[in-house]
Amino acid sequence: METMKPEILKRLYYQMLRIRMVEERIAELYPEQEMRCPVHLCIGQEAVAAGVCANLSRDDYALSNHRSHAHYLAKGGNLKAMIAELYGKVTGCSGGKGGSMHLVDISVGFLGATPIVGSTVAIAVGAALGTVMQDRHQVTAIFFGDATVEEGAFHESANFAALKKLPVIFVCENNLYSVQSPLSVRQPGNREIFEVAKGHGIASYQGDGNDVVQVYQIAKRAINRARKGGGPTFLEFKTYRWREHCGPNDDFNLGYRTESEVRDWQKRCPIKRLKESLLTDGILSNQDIEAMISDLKTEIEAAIVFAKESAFPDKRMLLEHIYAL
Amino acid sequence: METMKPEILKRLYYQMLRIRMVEERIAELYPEQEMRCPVHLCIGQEAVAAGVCANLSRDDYALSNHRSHAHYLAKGGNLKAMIAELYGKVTGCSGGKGGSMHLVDISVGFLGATPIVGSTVAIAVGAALGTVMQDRHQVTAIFFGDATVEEGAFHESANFAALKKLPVIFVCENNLYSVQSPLSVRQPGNREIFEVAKGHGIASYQGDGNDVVQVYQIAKRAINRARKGGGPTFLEFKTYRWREHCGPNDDFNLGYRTESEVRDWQKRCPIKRLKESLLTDGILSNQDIEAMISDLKTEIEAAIVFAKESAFPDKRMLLEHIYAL
Amino acid sequence: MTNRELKFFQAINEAIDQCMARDASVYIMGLGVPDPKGIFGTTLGLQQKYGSKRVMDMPLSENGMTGVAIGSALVGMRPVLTHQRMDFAILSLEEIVNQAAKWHYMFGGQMSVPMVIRMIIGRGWGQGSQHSQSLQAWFAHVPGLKVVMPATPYDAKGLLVASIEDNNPVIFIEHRWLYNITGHVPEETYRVPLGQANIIREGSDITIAATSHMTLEAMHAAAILAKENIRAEVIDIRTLNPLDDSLILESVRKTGHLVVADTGWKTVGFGGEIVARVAEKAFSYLKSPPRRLALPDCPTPTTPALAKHYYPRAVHIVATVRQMLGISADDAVPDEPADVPLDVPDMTFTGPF
Amino acid sequence: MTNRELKFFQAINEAIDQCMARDASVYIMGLGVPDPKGIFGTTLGLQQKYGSKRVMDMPLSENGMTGVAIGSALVGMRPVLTHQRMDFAILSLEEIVNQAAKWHYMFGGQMSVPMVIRMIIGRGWGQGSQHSQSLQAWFAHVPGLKVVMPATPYDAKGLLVASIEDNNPVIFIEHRWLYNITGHVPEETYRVPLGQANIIREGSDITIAATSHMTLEAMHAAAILAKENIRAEVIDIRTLNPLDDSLILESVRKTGHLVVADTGWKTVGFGGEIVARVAEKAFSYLKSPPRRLALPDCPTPTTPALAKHYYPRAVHIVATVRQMLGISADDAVPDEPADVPLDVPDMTFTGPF
Ligand SMILES: Cc1ncc(C[n+]2csc(CCOP(=O)(O)OP(=O)(O)O)c2C)c(N)n1
Ligand SMILES: Cc1ncc(C[n+]2csc(CCOP(=O)(O)OP(=O)(O)O)c2C)c(N)n1
Ligand SMILES: [Mg+2]
Ligand SMILES: [Mg+2]
Repeated sequence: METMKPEILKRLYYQMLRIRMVEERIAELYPEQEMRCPVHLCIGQEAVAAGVCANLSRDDYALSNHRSHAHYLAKGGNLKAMIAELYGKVTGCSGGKGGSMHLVDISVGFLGATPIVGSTVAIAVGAALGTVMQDRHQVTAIFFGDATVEEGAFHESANFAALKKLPVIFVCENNLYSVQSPLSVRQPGNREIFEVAKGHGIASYQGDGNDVVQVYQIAKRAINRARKGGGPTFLEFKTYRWREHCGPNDDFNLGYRTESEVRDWQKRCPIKRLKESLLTDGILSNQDIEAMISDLKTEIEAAIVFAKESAFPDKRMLLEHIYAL
Repeated sequence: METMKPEILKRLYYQMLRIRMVEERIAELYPEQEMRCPVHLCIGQEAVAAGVCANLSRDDYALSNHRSHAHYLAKGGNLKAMIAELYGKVTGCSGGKGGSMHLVDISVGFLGATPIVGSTVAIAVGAALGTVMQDRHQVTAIFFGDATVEEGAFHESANFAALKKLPVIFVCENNLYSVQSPLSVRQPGNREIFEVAKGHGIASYQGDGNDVVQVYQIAKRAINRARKGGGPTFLEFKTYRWREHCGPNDDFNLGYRTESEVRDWQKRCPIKRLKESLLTDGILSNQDIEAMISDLKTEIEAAIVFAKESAFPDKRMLLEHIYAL
Repeated sequence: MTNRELKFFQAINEAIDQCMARDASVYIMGLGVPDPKGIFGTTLGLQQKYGSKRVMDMPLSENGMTGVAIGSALVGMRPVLTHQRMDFAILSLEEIVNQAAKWHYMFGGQMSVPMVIRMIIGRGWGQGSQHSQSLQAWFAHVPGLKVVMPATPYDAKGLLVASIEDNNPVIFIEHRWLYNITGHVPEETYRVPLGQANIIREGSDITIAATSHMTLEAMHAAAILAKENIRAEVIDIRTLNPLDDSLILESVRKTGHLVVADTGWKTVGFGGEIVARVAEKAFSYLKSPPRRLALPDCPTPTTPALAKHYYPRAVHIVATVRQMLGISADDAVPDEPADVPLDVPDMTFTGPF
Repeated sequence: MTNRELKFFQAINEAIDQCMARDASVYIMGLGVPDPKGIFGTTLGLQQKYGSKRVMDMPLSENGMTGVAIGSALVGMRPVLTHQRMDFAILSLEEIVNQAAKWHYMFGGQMSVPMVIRMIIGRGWGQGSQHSQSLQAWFAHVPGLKVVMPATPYDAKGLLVASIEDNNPVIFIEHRWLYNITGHVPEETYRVPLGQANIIREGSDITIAATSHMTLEAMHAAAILAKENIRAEVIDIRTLNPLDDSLILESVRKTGHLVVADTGWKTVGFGGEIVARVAEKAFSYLKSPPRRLALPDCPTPTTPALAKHYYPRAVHIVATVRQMLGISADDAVPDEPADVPLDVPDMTFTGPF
């Protein structure tokens, strides 16, 4: 493993912290019932988005699913437009027509996120095919969860990506659950998820999704390989969702997972973990971090004000955009 | 490998010969245009059906796809009812409503064949689930081709069969083509088909689909394992279709495969191969074989006469059987 | 016990519970079926009672699991497959339409596929374009499928029992905004036969035929119209396939006017079938052009600012009826005051699902 | 060159060829697209001309490959995805309906999905329940999709060029029994605009609106009726979604009678939409109840003995018209003499596909 440049470590930390703070603020505000759409928070899983996207350039592509806030932000998606979208405002990244489950920012190559599980995996593979057909040397990353490999669409996509050696990075965030259903009721216990992808003839690796440095380094190899025409790679990162599947709250009360399981994973918080090493290595000081936090607070509050003050789309927009001209 | 009982070898030979002779007779008669439905012949692939089904008991289940004549016959399906079905007669196994692509014989556990590729794989897994739920110790075999593993339905079925350790035998007849499309334009070259199934955590093996003894022995292990609750097995058998994808003729003229490729595979005819060893081992004599052939001729001609002489379904049957009572 | 009241979701739960108790071949599976939320409460307690073999979670494999359910039905089981949203079931149309709907026919009536596929539809709270579709028109178009849309707790139980006991694939469509509706539900097991519409309010001036949640909107509309001495007859279609149009035809022969209110899109939607049947079979009785109330031909917008203009409600039915009867010149409705949220079924609903 | 004649399949081939020559972003893929049979001849020669990158075979993965086509369209390509049977495309409805149809809308109009999905429908030669479905009603129900069904070689080329150049997902439905029809087709690239029906025979006594192959049956029927001095106006609907009903309404206002002939099932089929529109918008002009000719609500039987009673033909249209105009009491049709095969498009067809 090559040693990490301090600049990169700082950026990774900042990226994760920003995602975390945005998500926590959304969770605080959600009960106001002004964001009237389902939100799937990724608090606890920030390292995967941050570590992978740090290796993507602006004109590389990324797509995602229902849980896309982190991917959108890590890819460089506009924060104001995202918050406004959650508030259903015309200034939102989808003009209010999408909501949290339909984020997009074409200007930074975030091609879109939609919530039908598995469906965007095929679309991402198609985007990669399109770039190759046009001799554009872009890499496409697709983010999805552990349950996504249960969908036929994933396998059809994997087979085609392997067949055509497409520059796609399959990024699986294995957070052990699909809604409230554990892996044990959905997949056989005698094989790992990355082995399923390997069966398709795709280079496949597994990593600690709560160790952003490891994510960064594994992703870097895969992305460089794809860029050089080496074909697709499948990356499985074990991580954990702290909050309820959909919505702002904790959910131990539901009983499908124990509080201690959640607490154990929280001890392995990817942000805390990097913070400690950055402090010990003197790459960041507590003051640096305080400064980061207060800058981020300012940025986030500004985005919220922007969103709240923005107008709702006008009634006549209902019937606009059904067909492209 | 245990040594094979002569009785079993004879039965395997008889079974393959019977399938071959039925198919060749269909090919001869098809140009009369009285069988007015698509027919997918399996001439050259008989060993897989014969070798697998010889290990299934009457109350085990089998399902298949568009190319099901061999599977239906090897499982014990009624020949007269099959030929009558091809002729669209009311005496057909589906009353004429199905044709060659919709064979069924419940009395021998041939639960049905339908031509949407991949679809019956899931249905077979469901049949296996149903038997387990009812504590019935039956094994279900599902026959399909190499292209079928390209369908999402196959992977969803494999995952579920592995998850529930169901008594299913996935039998893949890899004849190298899907219609006129070679494997090379459909699947990556750096992995074998059985390895894809292995990725799902399913015990998977590969064998020579033109060696009926090998098929029999590999299938026997898998079926015994399934019967003992050991779960599913995936079997890939390499074999080859001699005739056109659909219809009675040769198809070198199309140019998607060379005549020499076909000839090479014909040299490896599974029936000729077993015949030679049976003759050298003195298990069968030429006279025995002649007798078999003439008995089969009689049986087949009787089935054809039965089919031709049977009545067509009456007009009012069109609107019958839309809903079950 | 004649005034025993249950909520719609409890009626569904009781129907499944009683069918599982009566028949060991009935089982239920679906994403989250045994989970703590129990599909809006409709499956709560079932796994505790019948075990994890008969009350199953499943992999995220809608298409494959539909095939699995079909296969199990072919060998003697009676699966109840549950989808939290109809949109997800689109992945399984091949198994539903090519296999389940045709298995009985294409094998000459030898086998049948007794299975129920529950699909949930809904509206509101920013579900957006992919989590809100109401595609009953597709299923009603397919011979071999039965399609049921209950609107009351009583029918929810009776139709679901009848569906589970039916020997054909039944698409059972539940509207989320009905789950908290309360109504009379007898405790004993009873059936509401498939293929029968129901007159839930008698009237002589106009016929309003409706599906699912639109039946409630129609009843609200009828109540408003009654104040103006317009007596609307409201027919709950209940079973869309096979469709029994006799009640609707009779009613139109009496009233001479028809409004159809459906939860789906308008064009090539289910409402069009009712209009076409009436135009074909009761043409001479019609005193005004029949009308359809349905979703505009447009995907579902997420923002409440647009969603509130997307869904037809009682006020729209009322305005349409007024226009048809010549009481008002057009069918315009006043925009709702902004402070009334139209994206929740009731004020207890605080999102996110 | 005004009398340049091509077969329908050649017109399709020429449209694809010319679009690929004009625009490097156009590519075509599908099972067997480059194979020696070239999808009934419609793709012959293309791979030789444009190479295997732009004329691709594909894995047997209808759903995934539809997503792939969508993704490629999002980054600048214009895919033409080809399915040898519409029945297979059922596997891809999720990508078509949830993604392709809505991508433009759900992201507020920022992106579009320019793609054509060719789906082949047909009849006859024992294709059976799973290889013969005509599900245009489903696609016409979905906002965001365009649905096209050409009936002549001229329209086949012009509508396909317009579809490939359109910036929306277009479901382009080809009937196998049309492939050998010959007609005038100009060599230069031309477009037939989407969203416009076409009067292909003028008449004043009755309006026959038809889709795809039923347009030919309607023309045969009109010719037979003409001998009885019944002047039928035949309208080829051509584009089912978005549906332009103006020509049909105009025609019915003139004739007062409507027959709709569609290749799909009757109930909740496309014909019902036409009937409903006319009932809503031209009610007062109708002199008789509108009628639908469509497939009975029944899966497709394989045996020719039943298939010959399954498909409506010109004789059925004629009988229906006669009854509507009061010329005969019922719409009964004589059974065809057994020696006329009704399961082949023409005598050159000898099976199996
Ligand atoms: C095809 C489909 N089926 C069901 C759902 C409902 N659903 C929404 S999110 C989700 C969980 C997906 O789990 P996973 O892929 O592990 O992602 P995670 O939510 O854990 O990030 C499910 C089942 C859906 N959105 N799409
Ligand atoms: C879902 C689906 N797509 C396409 C087809 C058309 N089709 C019929 S048979 C066949 C070839 C399947 O190849 P394989 O699975 O290898 O079986 P084989 O014909 O070689 O025995 C195809 C593509 C189909 N029947 N079903
Ligand atoms: Mg997960
Ligand atoms: Mg093959």
